[in-house]
Amino acid sequence: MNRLSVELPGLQLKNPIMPASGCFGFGQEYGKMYDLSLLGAIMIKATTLEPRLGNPTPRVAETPSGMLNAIGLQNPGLTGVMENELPWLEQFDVPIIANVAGTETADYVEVAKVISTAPNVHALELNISCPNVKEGGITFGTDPLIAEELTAAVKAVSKVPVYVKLSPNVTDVKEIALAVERGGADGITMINTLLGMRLDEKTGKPIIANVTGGLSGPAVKPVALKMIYEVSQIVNVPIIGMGGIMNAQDVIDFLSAGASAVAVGTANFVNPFVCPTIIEELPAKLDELGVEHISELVGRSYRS
Amino acid sequence: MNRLSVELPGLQLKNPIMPASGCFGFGQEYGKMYDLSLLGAIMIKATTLEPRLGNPTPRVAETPSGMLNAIGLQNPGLTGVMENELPWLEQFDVPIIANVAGTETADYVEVAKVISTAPNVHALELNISCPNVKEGGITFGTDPLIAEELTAAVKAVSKVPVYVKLSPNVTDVKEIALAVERGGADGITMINTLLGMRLDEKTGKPIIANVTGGLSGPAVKPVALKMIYEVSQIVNVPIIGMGGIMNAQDVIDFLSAGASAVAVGTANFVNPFVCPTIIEELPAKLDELGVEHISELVGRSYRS
Amino acid sequence: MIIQESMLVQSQREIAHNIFEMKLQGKLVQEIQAPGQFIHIRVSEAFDMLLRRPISIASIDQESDEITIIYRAEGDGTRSLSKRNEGDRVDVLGPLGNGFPIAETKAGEVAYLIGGGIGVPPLYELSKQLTAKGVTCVHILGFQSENVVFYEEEFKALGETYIVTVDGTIGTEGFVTTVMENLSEQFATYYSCGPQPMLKAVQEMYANKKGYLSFEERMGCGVGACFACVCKTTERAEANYIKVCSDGPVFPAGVIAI
Amino acid sequence: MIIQESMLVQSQREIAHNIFEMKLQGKLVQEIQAPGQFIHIRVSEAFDMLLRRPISIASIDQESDEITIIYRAEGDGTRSLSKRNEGDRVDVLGPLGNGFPIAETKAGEVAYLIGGGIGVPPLYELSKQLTAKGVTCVHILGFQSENVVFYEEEFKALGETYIVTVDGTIGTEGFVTTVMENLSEQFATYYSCGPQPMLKAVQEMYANKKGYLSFEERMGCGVGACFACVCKTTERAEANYIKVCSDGPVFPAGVIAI
Ligand SMILES: Cc1cc2nc3c(=O)[nH]c(=O)nc-3n(C[C@H](O)[C@H](O)[C@H](O)COP(=O)(O)OP(=O)(O)OC[C@H]3O[C@@H](n4cnc5c(N)ncnc54)[C@H](O)[C@@H]3O)c2cc1C
Ligand SMILES: Cc1cc2nc3c(=O)[nH]c(=O)nc-3n(C[C@H](O)[C@H](O)[C@H](O)COP(=O)(O)OP(=O)(O)OC[C@H]3O[C@@H](n4cnc5c(N)ncnc54)[C@H](O)[C@@H]3O)c2cc1C
Ligand SMILES: Cc1cc2nc3c(=O)[nH]c(=O)nc-3n(C[C@H](O)[C@H](O)[C@H](O)COP(=O)(O)O)c2cc1C
Ligand SMILES: Cc1cc2nc3c(=O)[nH]c(=O)nc-3n(C[C@H](O)[C@H](O)[C@H](O)COP(=O)(O)O)c2cc1C
Ligand code: FES
Ligand code: FES
Repeated sequence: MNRLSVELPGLQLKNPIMPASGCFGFGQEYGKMYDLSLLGAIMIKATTLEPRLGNPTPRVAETPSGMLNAIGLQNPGLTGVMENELPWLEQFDVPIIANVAGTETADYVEVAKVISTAPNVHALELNISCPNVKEGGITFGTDPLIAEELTAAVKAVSKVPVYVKLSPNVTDVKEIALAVERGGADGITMINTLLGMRLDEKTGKPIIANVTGGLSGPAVKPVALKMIYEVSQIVNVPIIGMGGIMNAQDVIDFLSAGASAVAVGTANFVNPFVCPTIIEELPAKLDELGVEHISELVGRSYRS
Repeated sequence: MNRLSVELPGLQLKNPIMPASGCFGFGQEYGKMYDLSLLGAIMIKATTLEPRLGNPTPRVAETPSGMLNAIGLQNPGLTGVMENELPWLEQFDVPIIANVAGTETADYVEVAKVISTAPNVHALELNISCPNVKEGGITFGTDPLIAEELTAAVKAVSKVPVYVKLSPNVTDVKEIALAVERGGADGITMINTLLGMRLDEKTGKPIIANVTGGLSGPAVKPVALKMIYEVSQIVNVPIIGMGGIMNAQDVIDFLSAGASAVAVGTANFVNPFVCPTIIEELPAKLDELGVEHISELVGRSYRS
Repeated sequence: MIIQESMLVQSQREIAHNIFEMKLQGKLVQEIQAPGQFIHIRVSEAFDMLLRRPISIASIDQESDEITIIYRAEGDGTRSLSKRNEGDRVDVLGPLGNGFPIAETKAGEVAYLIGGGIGVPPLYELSKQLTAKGVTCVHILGFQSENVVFYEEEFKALGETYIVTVDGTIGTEGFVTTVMENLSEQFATYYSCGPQPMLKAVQEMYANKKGYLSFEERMGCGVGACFACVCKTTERAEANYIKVCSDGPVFPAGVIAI
Repeated sequence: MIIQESMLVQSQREIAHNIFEMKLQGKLVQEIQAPGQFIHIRVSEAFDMLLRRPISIASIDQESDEITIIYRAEGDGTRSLSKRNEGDRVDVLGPLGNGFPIAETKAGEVAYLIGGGIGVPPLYELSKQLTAKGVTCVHILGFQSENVVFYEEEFKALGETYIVTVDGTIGTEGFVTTVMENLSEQFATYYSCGPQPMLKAVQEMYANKKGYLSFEERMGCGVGACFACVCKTTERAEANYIKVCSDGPVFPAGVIAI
């Protein structure tokens, strides 16, 4: 038996570890460093209908135990991803979760319709939480009704299960989670980045050219755990958790909080081998905890 | 001329540095370590109408570059504070900002009415953002209308200017800021803690007995800066900024973002002498930046 | 007076499995009032591990301005502390809290010192001071297993010493209470430090004896300002909690609800 | 191949005010393809400083598996790096990016190597390799002031070397362009690394020459995956940005919009 296997809507995962969207490109770079078939899945960079240039630079800044980014969804566009990126990934035995973004509902729908037909795309991740674009993105993720409608519209066209990625920049994430569940989401991924800012010490001006950026890394882990803890207890769909995961212990924490699988973002920049390293370390962690299969840990923070 | 002096509604500050509420008790402990008259002001621990026991323990947990707390507003109650704490503080030449909390509007109003008559209380800080109590606290700080009404009710009875302390756990902090300004707030203090959680590595259960806690420390600094940057540009009242300040450079950052003065919380636990140390270091920082008076730095992140 | 000081590491060695003994030198040693007080250690200059760690003072040498601490390297902070070497500096806040009252046992009387695991260290300085004053100390020290036993010889040099381990790999098998059951109750005072269940058992067994217990609680400030480290008192259920850091960590038996 | 390695610090010394030279040993040295490639350094094991720092390879010794880096200790990360000692280990990812093309200058030809401040280091290995191949190197090196000048002798040993400082405390007063104005344009290729305004001035002055410029941009991953480090290209305004870390940091003159 594979002690790490996880089954989620549309996804048969060898293990619950996958790189988070935007932190792994379309796999080509890390694919030179290790065998991508080791991964549970890959969440590819957000894909929009048209190619996007993204924001001006600087796009990243370091913060205590974290970083800010304002990439602004730079990507080669739907056609580029369908023609160049996804076919390249087919050489690996790994399911792809396609992160879908847009400016209006029609964009999301169009991208979802097409990208969900790619043979290796096993699920979509609806990005209604990107804080770094002026239109779309987070505006879809802060209003429950809009989030529900968008989810339903995408569900109607997608050939694969739809996960919705939630923003932590809301008063009540439970409300948004319930809304997307009503909209037909097959799963939830959370959290996207918190909004933050860093100033240049000398000039006092924002370092990030886009002024604000999304905060990720260990600094946000407590916020992510708390939201997953709350949401997982009220929805009936699985959660893929993320936000500051650096090592195998963090993975255990996220599963304990209620996530069924996890994504690793910022940590890839710190250690490009972090995903395979975690996968390797997990069985020993299970032994320590006296657990046979990793799924036994899911939600143990509130299960008696 | 005092290069560090700051004038705010009700407050003539020798310098813009004050300990944040809840991180300095009522001054007695730190008063044994240094002369409290050095401080710009002191924000005392939240005072409620009746004495409060607070939450069960553990009440604190460490997180990457931060900490969680769920003290739950333990305090000796209005009478205790009026009779024992405030009179003791009168020996120092330092204005007190009284942090006022409650479960319902009537509590807030009653505490505000009485505590604002204490001779050394020069301003109130309305705590509508405590994440660690079941009733009151944050529930007042997430709905603009409720926040506005509470502010107005307290304003009506307070003998001193009223600052309102905002929660970062909202979709749009600008909306709440504008609401309390409409309610008559003389100033805004921000940010209170973000909601977060930490799990025990072995059991997977929450470490904080209250399950969730408030996240503070350097980890939240980017979030605080971003919110202050946004709010200071749309309100006409001054902001006392806080969230992760550890040193003089952080103070410069908060002023640059738009705060007129700052409060230092968690850092007191790391270094009990942090406030006088910062005050001592500020003039050299001003020299480095070629600035004569500290107030010239306020809002320079967006001023041209 | 509480001071913050960059103390000099005089030595560091592993004295049992994951148990380290560190000697620190500095002028805060002159401020120490009683055995059982503790210091609050910043384990890293980085912000990663923001909170200080409370560690008891295990031995005091006021002549050489030196204290000894004994700690278990378990979590990230203590593990990082265990990597400091002779000559390094450690940021220490202290001395904190109120220690064990020596005056409560007279010369010629017998005192029982009952410690569990990482609660044993402060009893060593306590025993040194009581013995010096002419008190006969009996030490009952409980550990998990032989590999984490420390200072057996040091305690034996001061008085009768019973070692007890949960797995029986050394000394009596069982808990401190296993030993206590077979000991006379002819003593004046007991002093105890260790895990809460142990303190509870000790307090119950010696219910009509004069005793002092040292408590642990997670801390923020360590100086009484943040209300993190409170314990409920037995006296009035609706009364204020009492603070371990500044009201304790040592309390007379019966004060804290356990 | 890009590898991640815990490299051994062979030496570290301050060679000018706040400018450090560090020698690192490890097997990634065998992977280096060209001068101008860089390494991505984790400056702390703690999470405080999460992002790696990109630093150019200044000198390569493949026989002893050693590289030299030269960096300015300015921010928190590089300051922390400057505290490592001989025998310590440093977590390095590399070699990264594409370096300066040596093949573009033939033996017997003249190459101008134009560096500014902390952009000077990669030119040293470049010069060593070009010189070894029989290219005549002329070095034009600009600095703020005398106290931050480094490697003057090392460059002189390889060829004609002009030092220029903004305040004139050593060498010519002014900018690299001040020197360039008075130099012949009889050269085959130029290679340049330094602040963007300098690169812009150099490129304009030598508009009809073959040149290669090395760019800087804030980085996330350093390997091409995060789209943090992009620059706009001159070619098609609406085209994709180009990545400094994996497409560069060296680009032929004219490719990047500056
Ligand atoms: C008054 C007092 C005296 C103590 N004396 C000693 C001693 O002499 N020797 C010794 O080995 N231990 C002692 N302890 C326990 C010691 O403080 C903890 O083991 C230590 O703080 C754990 O830190 P860490 O870095 O290993 O763990 P981490 O898990 O990294 O700690 C994270 C946070 O939790 C806190 N924490 C974790 N466990 C405990 C605990 N059991 N008690 C209090 N805080 C905790 C830490 O202080 C820190 O803030 C004492 C505790 C108190 C309150
Ligand atoms: C390809 C390349 C090669 C370089 N080679 C050298 C070299 O050989 N010697 C040298 O001294 N410097 C070099 N630099 C610049 C060097 O990377 C920065 O000075 C360094 O990252 C600053 O880190 P810090 O810890 O001092 O500053 P901090 O302010 O603590 O850095 C915070 C964050 O901002 C980034 N950052 C800050 N300034 C810069 C900058 N100018 N460029 C890129 N990122 C920055 C840091 O990498 C870090 O992620 C190079 C940069 C690049 C892109
Ligand atoms: C550089 C960068 C780019 C990102 N791009 C995307 C993106 O395109 N789509 C998306 O849904 N999330 C994006 N994210 C968010 C991450 O997928 C993840 O939700 C977040 O960073 C929290 O996880 P972490 O702390 O492990 O990084 C990005 C994050 C970073 C740091
Ligand atoms: C232990 C602790 C107790 C706190 N108690 C209060 C409180 O009683 N009232 C209040 O308004 N804020 C309280 N806060 C929030 C702080 O005043 C401050 O807003 C927050 O911690 C962010 O600042 P910091 O990062 O500098 O700590 C408390 C924070 C901590 C860490
Ligand atoms: S730790 Fe702050 S009051 Fe005890
Ligand atoms: S730094 Fe990530 S793409 Fe260049």
